[in-house]
Amino acid sequence: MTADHGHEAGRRPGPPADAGTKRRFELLRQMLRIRRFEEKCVELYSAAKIRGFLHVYIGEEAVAAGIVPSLEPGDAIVSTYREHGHALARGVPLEALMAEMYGRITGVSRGRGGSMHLFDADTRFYGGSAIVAGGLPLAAGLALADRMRGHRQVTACFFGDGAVAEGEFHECLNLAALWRLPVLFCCENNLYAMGTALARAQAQTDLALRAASYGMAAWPVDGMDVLAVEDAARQALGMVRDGGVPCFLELRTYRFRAHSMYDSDRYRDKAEIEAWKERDPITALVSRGRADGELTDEGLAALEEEIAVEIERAVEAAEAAPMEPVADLTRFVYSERT
Amino acid sequence: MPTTITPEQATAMVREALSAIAPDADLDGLAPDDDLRGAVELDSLDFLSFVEKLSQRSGRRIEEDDYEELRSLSSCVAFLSHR
Amino acid sequence: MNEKRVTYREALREALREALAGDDRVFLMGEDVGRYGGCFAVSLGLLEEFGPERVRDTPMSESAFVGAGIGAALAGMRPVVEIMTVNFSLLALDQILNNAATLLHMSGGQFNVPVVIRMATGAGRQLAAQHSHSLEGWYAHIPGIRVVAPATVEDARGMLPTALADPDPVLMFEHVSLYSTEGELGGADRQVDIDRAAIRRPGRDATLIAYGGTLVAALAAAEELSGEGIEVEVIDLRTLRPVDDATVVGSVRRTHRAVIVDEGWRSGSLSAELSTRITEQAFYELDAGIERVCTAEVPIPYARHLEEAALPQPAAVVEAVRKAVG
Amino acid sequence: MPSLGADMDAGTISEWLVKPGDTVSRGDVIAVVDTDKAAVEVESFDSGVVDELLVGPGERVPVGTVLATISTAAEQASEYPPPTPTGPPAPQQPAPPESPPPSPEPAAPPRRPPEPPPAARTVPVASPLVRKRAAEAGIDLASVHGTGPGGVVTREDVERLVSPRATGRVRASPYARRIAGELGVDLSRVTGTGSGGAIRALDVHAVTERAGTVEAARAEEGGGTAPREATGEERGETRQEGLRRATADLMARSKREVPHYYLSTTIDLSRAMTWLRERNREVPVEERLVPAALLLKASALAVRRVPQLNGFWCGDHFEPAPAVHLGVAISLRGGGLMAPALRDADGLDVPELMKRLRDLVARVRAGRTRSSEMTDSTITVTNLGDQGVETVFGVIYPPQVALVGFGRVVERPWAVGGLLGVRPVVTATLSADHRATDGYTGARFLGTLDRLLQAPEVL
Repeated sequence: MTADHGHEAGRRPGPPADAGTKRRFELLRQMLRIRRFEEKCVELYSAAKIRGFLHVYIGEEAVAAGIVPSLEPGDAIVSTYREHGHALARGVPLEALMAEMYGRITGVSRGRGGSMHLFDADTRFYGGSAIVAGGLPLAAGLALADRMRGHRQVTACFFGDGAVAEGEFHECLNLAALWRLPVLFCCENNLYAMGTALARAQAQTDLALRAASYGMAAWPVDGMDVLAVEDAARQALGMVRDGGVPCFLELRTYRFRAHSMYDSDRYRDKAEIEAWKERDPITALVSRGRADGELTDEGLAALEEEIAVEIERAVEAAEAAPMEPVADLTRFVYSERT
Repeated sequence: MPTTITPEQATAMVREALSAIAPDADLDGLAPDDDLRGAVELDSLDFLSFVEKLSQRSGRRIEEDDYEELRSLSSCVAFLSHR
Repeated sequence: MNEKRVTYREALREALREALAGDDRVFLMGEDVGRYGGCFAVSLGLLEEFGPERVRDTPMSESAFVGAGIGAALAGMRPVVEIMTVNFSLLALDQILNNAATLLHMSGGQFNVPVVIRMATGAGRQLAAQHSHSLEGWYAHIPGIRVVAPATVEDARGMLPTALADPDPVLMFEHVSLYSTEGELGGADRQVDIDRAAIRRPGRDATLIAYGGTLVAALAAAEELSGEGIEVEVIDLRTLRPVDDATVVGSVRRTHRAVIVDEGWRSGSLSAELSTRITEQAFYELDAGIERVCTAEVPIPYARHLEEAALPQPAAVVEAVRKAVG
Repeated sequence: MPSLGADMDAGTISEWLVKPGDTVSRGDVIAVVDTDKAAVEVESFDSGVVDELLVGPGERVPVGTVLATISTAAEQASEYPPPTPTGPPAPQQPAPPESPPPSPEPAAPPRRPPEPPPAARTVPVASPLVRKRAAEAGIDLASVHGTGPGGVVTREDVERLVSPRATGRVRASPYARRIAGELGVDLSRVTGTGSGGAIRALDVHAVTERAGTVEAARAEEGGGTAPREATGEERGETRQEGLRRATADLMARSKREVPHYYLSTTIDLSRAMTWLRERNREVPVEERLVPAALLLKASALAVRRVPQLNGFWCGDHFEPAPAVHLGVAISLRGGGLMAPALRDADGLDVPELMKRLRDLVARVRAGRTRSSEMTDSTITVTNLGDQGVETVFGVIYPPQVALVGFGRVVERPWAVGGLLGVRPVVTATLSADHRATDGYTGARFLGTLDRLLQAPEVL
C-alpha cells in the first residue's frame, strides 16, 4: 500500500516565465544546504555529539525553501520542533545553529534550547515549539500586535498535520479569521503524526478544506515541488499582507527519514518511502536544471563544495566553542534587571 | 571655625576624645610621649573615632597622612595647636 | 492625600483604566470582558471608554487567547489577559507553562514575555467541584512566572501597575470572595512592591501565614485569639512566587511558632512548601511543630455545610494556633 | 554502535546487510540493530568498501563500539541520477570531510560493578539512622549482634547496648534544644509542658530561673564533672568573669574536639591600601574606611566561593550555612573576647559593612549585643593587627569550622617581575576543622582571598 495525499495537489502547469535560472539555483542552494546540514546532524547524533531529540526535515526542504525566502525581513516566524530548515532558510547563521546542536554558549539559544528550540531575535524567528500546535496561539498574538500597531508585517506559522487534531489549531484558526490577523498558516502535511497515519487520526483528511471552513483562503500545494511552493507562498503572502486576512496553505510533503532518531519506522511501508523518494525535491530540481541546460556539473559540484566547507567550519567552531558556565544555570528564568 | 587652638585647648580635646572612646582608661597615668594606640588600647576603629572626634572639635579635617602626628598626647597637642 | 473607600472590584477597574489610559501598548482581552463588563464586573465600562480594539471580547478559546497574549507580549505589547476563573485556566495551561514560562530561557535570554494574566480563584460560593478550585499553589511551582495574590483593596489597586512593569509573565489571582470587600485607598504612590510579603498584624506568640482569600480567615482568627491573650503576627504573602522567605522566616525567628493557612489541598501544597522552607531556614527557632490549615482533600461539594467544612475557616485557624502555642 | 537516544546504552546486531568486500555509499543501510526500544537500521556515514565486520549477529555491545571498518573510496557514487550519456563524466563529489566511522567515541569501558573491598572485616548491614546512632553512642557496629532480617543490625540492637540512662529520648523542640545548649541546661532534667510532654523554650527558661534547685542538683552529683548548668549570673560572676569563663569553656572544647589545621599566606595589599587612601581622601572623616573593613568583606566573599568553610560541624557531618554571617572577634577592654555576627556580610558593600562594623563594636563594648548576633556566625575573622602582631593562628569557634586571622599591615620587601620593591603586606591565616575540610580547600580559600584583595574597587 502506498499512502498519498488522496487529493489533487495544485500542480504547476509549467515553468512560470519569471522563474529564472538564478532563482532556481538559489532555491537549490537553500534546499541542499538544509539537506547537508541535517545529514551532518544525523551523523553527529549517531556519534553522540548531539543529544536530546533530533527531528530532521529531509524530504520536506522544498517547503521551507519555497516559503521562507518569500517573507520580508520584518516578518515573524513561529515553527515546530522540526525547524532546522525554516531557520536556515530564514538566514539564521548555520554556525550558531550547529553550536546549538552541541549545546554551546555560542548556539542561537546559548545551548538552552537544542534542536527543538531554535530562537533568533535578529530574524524574528520565534522558535521551535515542541508542543504540537503550541506555536499557533503565539503566531496569532504576534500578528495581533502587528495589526494593533498598524504594521504591515506577516507572521508565518509552520506546523504539521498532527496539529490539525489539536484544539489549539481550531481555536487559533477561528481567532485569526475572526480578528483578521495577518497569519500565514503553513501546514506541512507529511502524512504522519509521529507514527500515526493521517487517515488513522482524522475523519476528514482534506486539511485545506477544514481550514477553509473557518472562512479563510486555503488550498493544497505540492510540497515536493519548490517552484510550486514558492508561487503559492507569494500568492498567499500577498493576500495576507495586502488583504489583512489569514491564509492557509496545506503543503503536501513527506519525510524520508523516521520521525526522530530513535524510531524504527515500523509504521511505514518501505515501498511507500521509496516511491516518495522518487519525488525528492532536490533531485527533481537538479534533473530539471540539467535538462534545461541551466545547471552544469561543475556548478553543482562547486555548490556542494561550498556547503560542505561551511558545515565543516561550523562543526569545528562548535567543537571548540565554550560551554555556558554551570554557575549561570539559573540565568534567563527571569529577565535580568539593570 | 576656631582659627587658633591653644595647647591647653588641644590637650583638653585629646583627653575628652580619649575618655569618650575608652571610658575605663587611666588617662591620668598617661605620659605625654606614650604611644596612644598601645597605652589606651586603641584599635583601628577606635583610632578612627578618635580622629573623627578631634576633627569635629578642632574644626579641621585630619587626613590619613596626618595620623603619624597623632601618636602621643604631646604630638597631638603640637599638631592641633600648630597652624 | 485623600483617602476613599472603594471595593476590591473598583480598585482593580481603576488600575486597569489607568493602565489603558497611560500606555497604548496595554490592552485587555478575555471572555466577556467587553460587552458583558466582565464576569465579576471588574471591567464594566472600559469597553465604552477604550473601544473594542483595546478591550477585546474573545471566543471561548482559553488556549488561543492566552497564547495570543503571550505572542503579543513577545512583539512588544503589554497585554492584560483575563481568564474568567482559574478553573478554565487549565485549558490554557499549555500556553502558560510551555510558552510563557519557558520562552525566555529556551531562547537563551532573547525573548521575554511581559504579559499579565489575571484570574479569579477560590471557593465559598457553593459552585461545586468544577468552579471552586484554588490552584495558585500549582502555578507557584513554575519557575519563569511570578504569581501574585492581592488580598487587600490597596494591593488590588497597586499590583497591576507593578505587574505590567515586570518584564516577565505575572499571574494575578483574585479571590472571588474579595471582589465586594471594601477598603481605604491611599492617593499617591499607587504602585506597590510585589517583592515583599506584608505583616498585616504584628504579634509575638505565633506567625500566621496567609495570602489572598485566606487572609480574611487569618485576621478573624487573630482577632479572636487576641481576646485570649495570644498575639498572632499575620503575614500576607502577596507574592506566592518567588516567596519572600526573609519576611516569613524573620517573623518565625521572633515568634518561634508557625501556622499556615492555605486554600489549596494539603498534599503537595503551597503550605507544604512554606513549611519546608521554615524548617530549612529556622529549624532551631521552632518551639512547636508547624501547623497547617488547608482545604480538605475532596472535590469541593455543593451543599453549604459540606463546602464550609471543606474550607479553612477561622475556627480551625484558631484551633491550630492554640495547638502551636500550647 | 551508533547512539540513537540518551536512553540507549547498548544494542544487539540482529542482521548484517553487507559483507566484507561490498561497496557501500554514504546513507546506505548496512545493518539492523535491536535496541531496548525497537529494531533500528544502521546507516553508513562514509562511502567505501567494507573491510571487516567486528561484531557478529546476536552480539550485544555498548554504544560506541566499532561495528565494522570501511575503507573509504577515493571516488564516490553520485546521489543524483546519472547525467545524459552524452554529458560530461559524472562530477566528482567533494571529498567528504574527514569523518570517523559511525562510532568515533572510544569504546565504552566494560560495565562491571566495582570490585568489593577486600573482606578483611565484615561490617554488618545497618540503616543510616542506626549507623548514626551507633556512632553517637561510640558503639562499634561490628561488635553488635544483628537481630533483624538477614542479620541486619536494628535500632533496638544498638539501643540495648547503650546505657539505660542515655536511651531515654528527650522530646524537645528544636528551639528548646538550641537554647538549652546555649544556657548549658541538661534537657534530661527538664520537665516538658508541651504536647506529649515535649520540652519547649518556656520549660528551659523555667529551669534557669530556678537557679538554686539546679545548683543543688549539681551538688548531689558531685559538682566538678557535671555539665554546665548554672548561668553566670547565678554564680554571681561579673560580666567579665562570665565572659572569660565562657571563652575558656568554648576554647577548651574547641581544642579538645576540633582537629585544627593551619595555613598561612602573605598578601600584597598595595592596591588595596592605595585604593583605601584615595577613597578616604575624598570622603568626610566619619565615612573613612579602615583596612579591616576590606579584609572582612574579602573574607566574606571568599568564603561564599569556598562554602565548605562556611557552616557548622553537626555531630558527624558538615552543614553548610545558607548565608555568610561573619563572626568578628572583638576584644573587650579589660579582657574577654566576643565574636558577634556581621550578618549577611557578603552582600554588604564596603561602606555599609564599615558602618555595621563600627556599630557592632560600639554595641559589643557597651554590652548591648542582640542574641541573634551571638549565635548566628557561620565563620569567624580575627584581626590582631592593631596590636602589632604579624600572624595569628586562631582557635575555631565550634560548631563553626573555620577561623580567619589577619595580622598587622606591614611594609616588606616584595619582589614583582624580578624587581624588589617595598609594599604593604598582611599575613592571612586560616584555622580550619580537618573533619570538615582538607588543606586543599583551605588553600583555595586563601588564594581566593588574595585575588579578591587585588581588586579592592569591586569588593
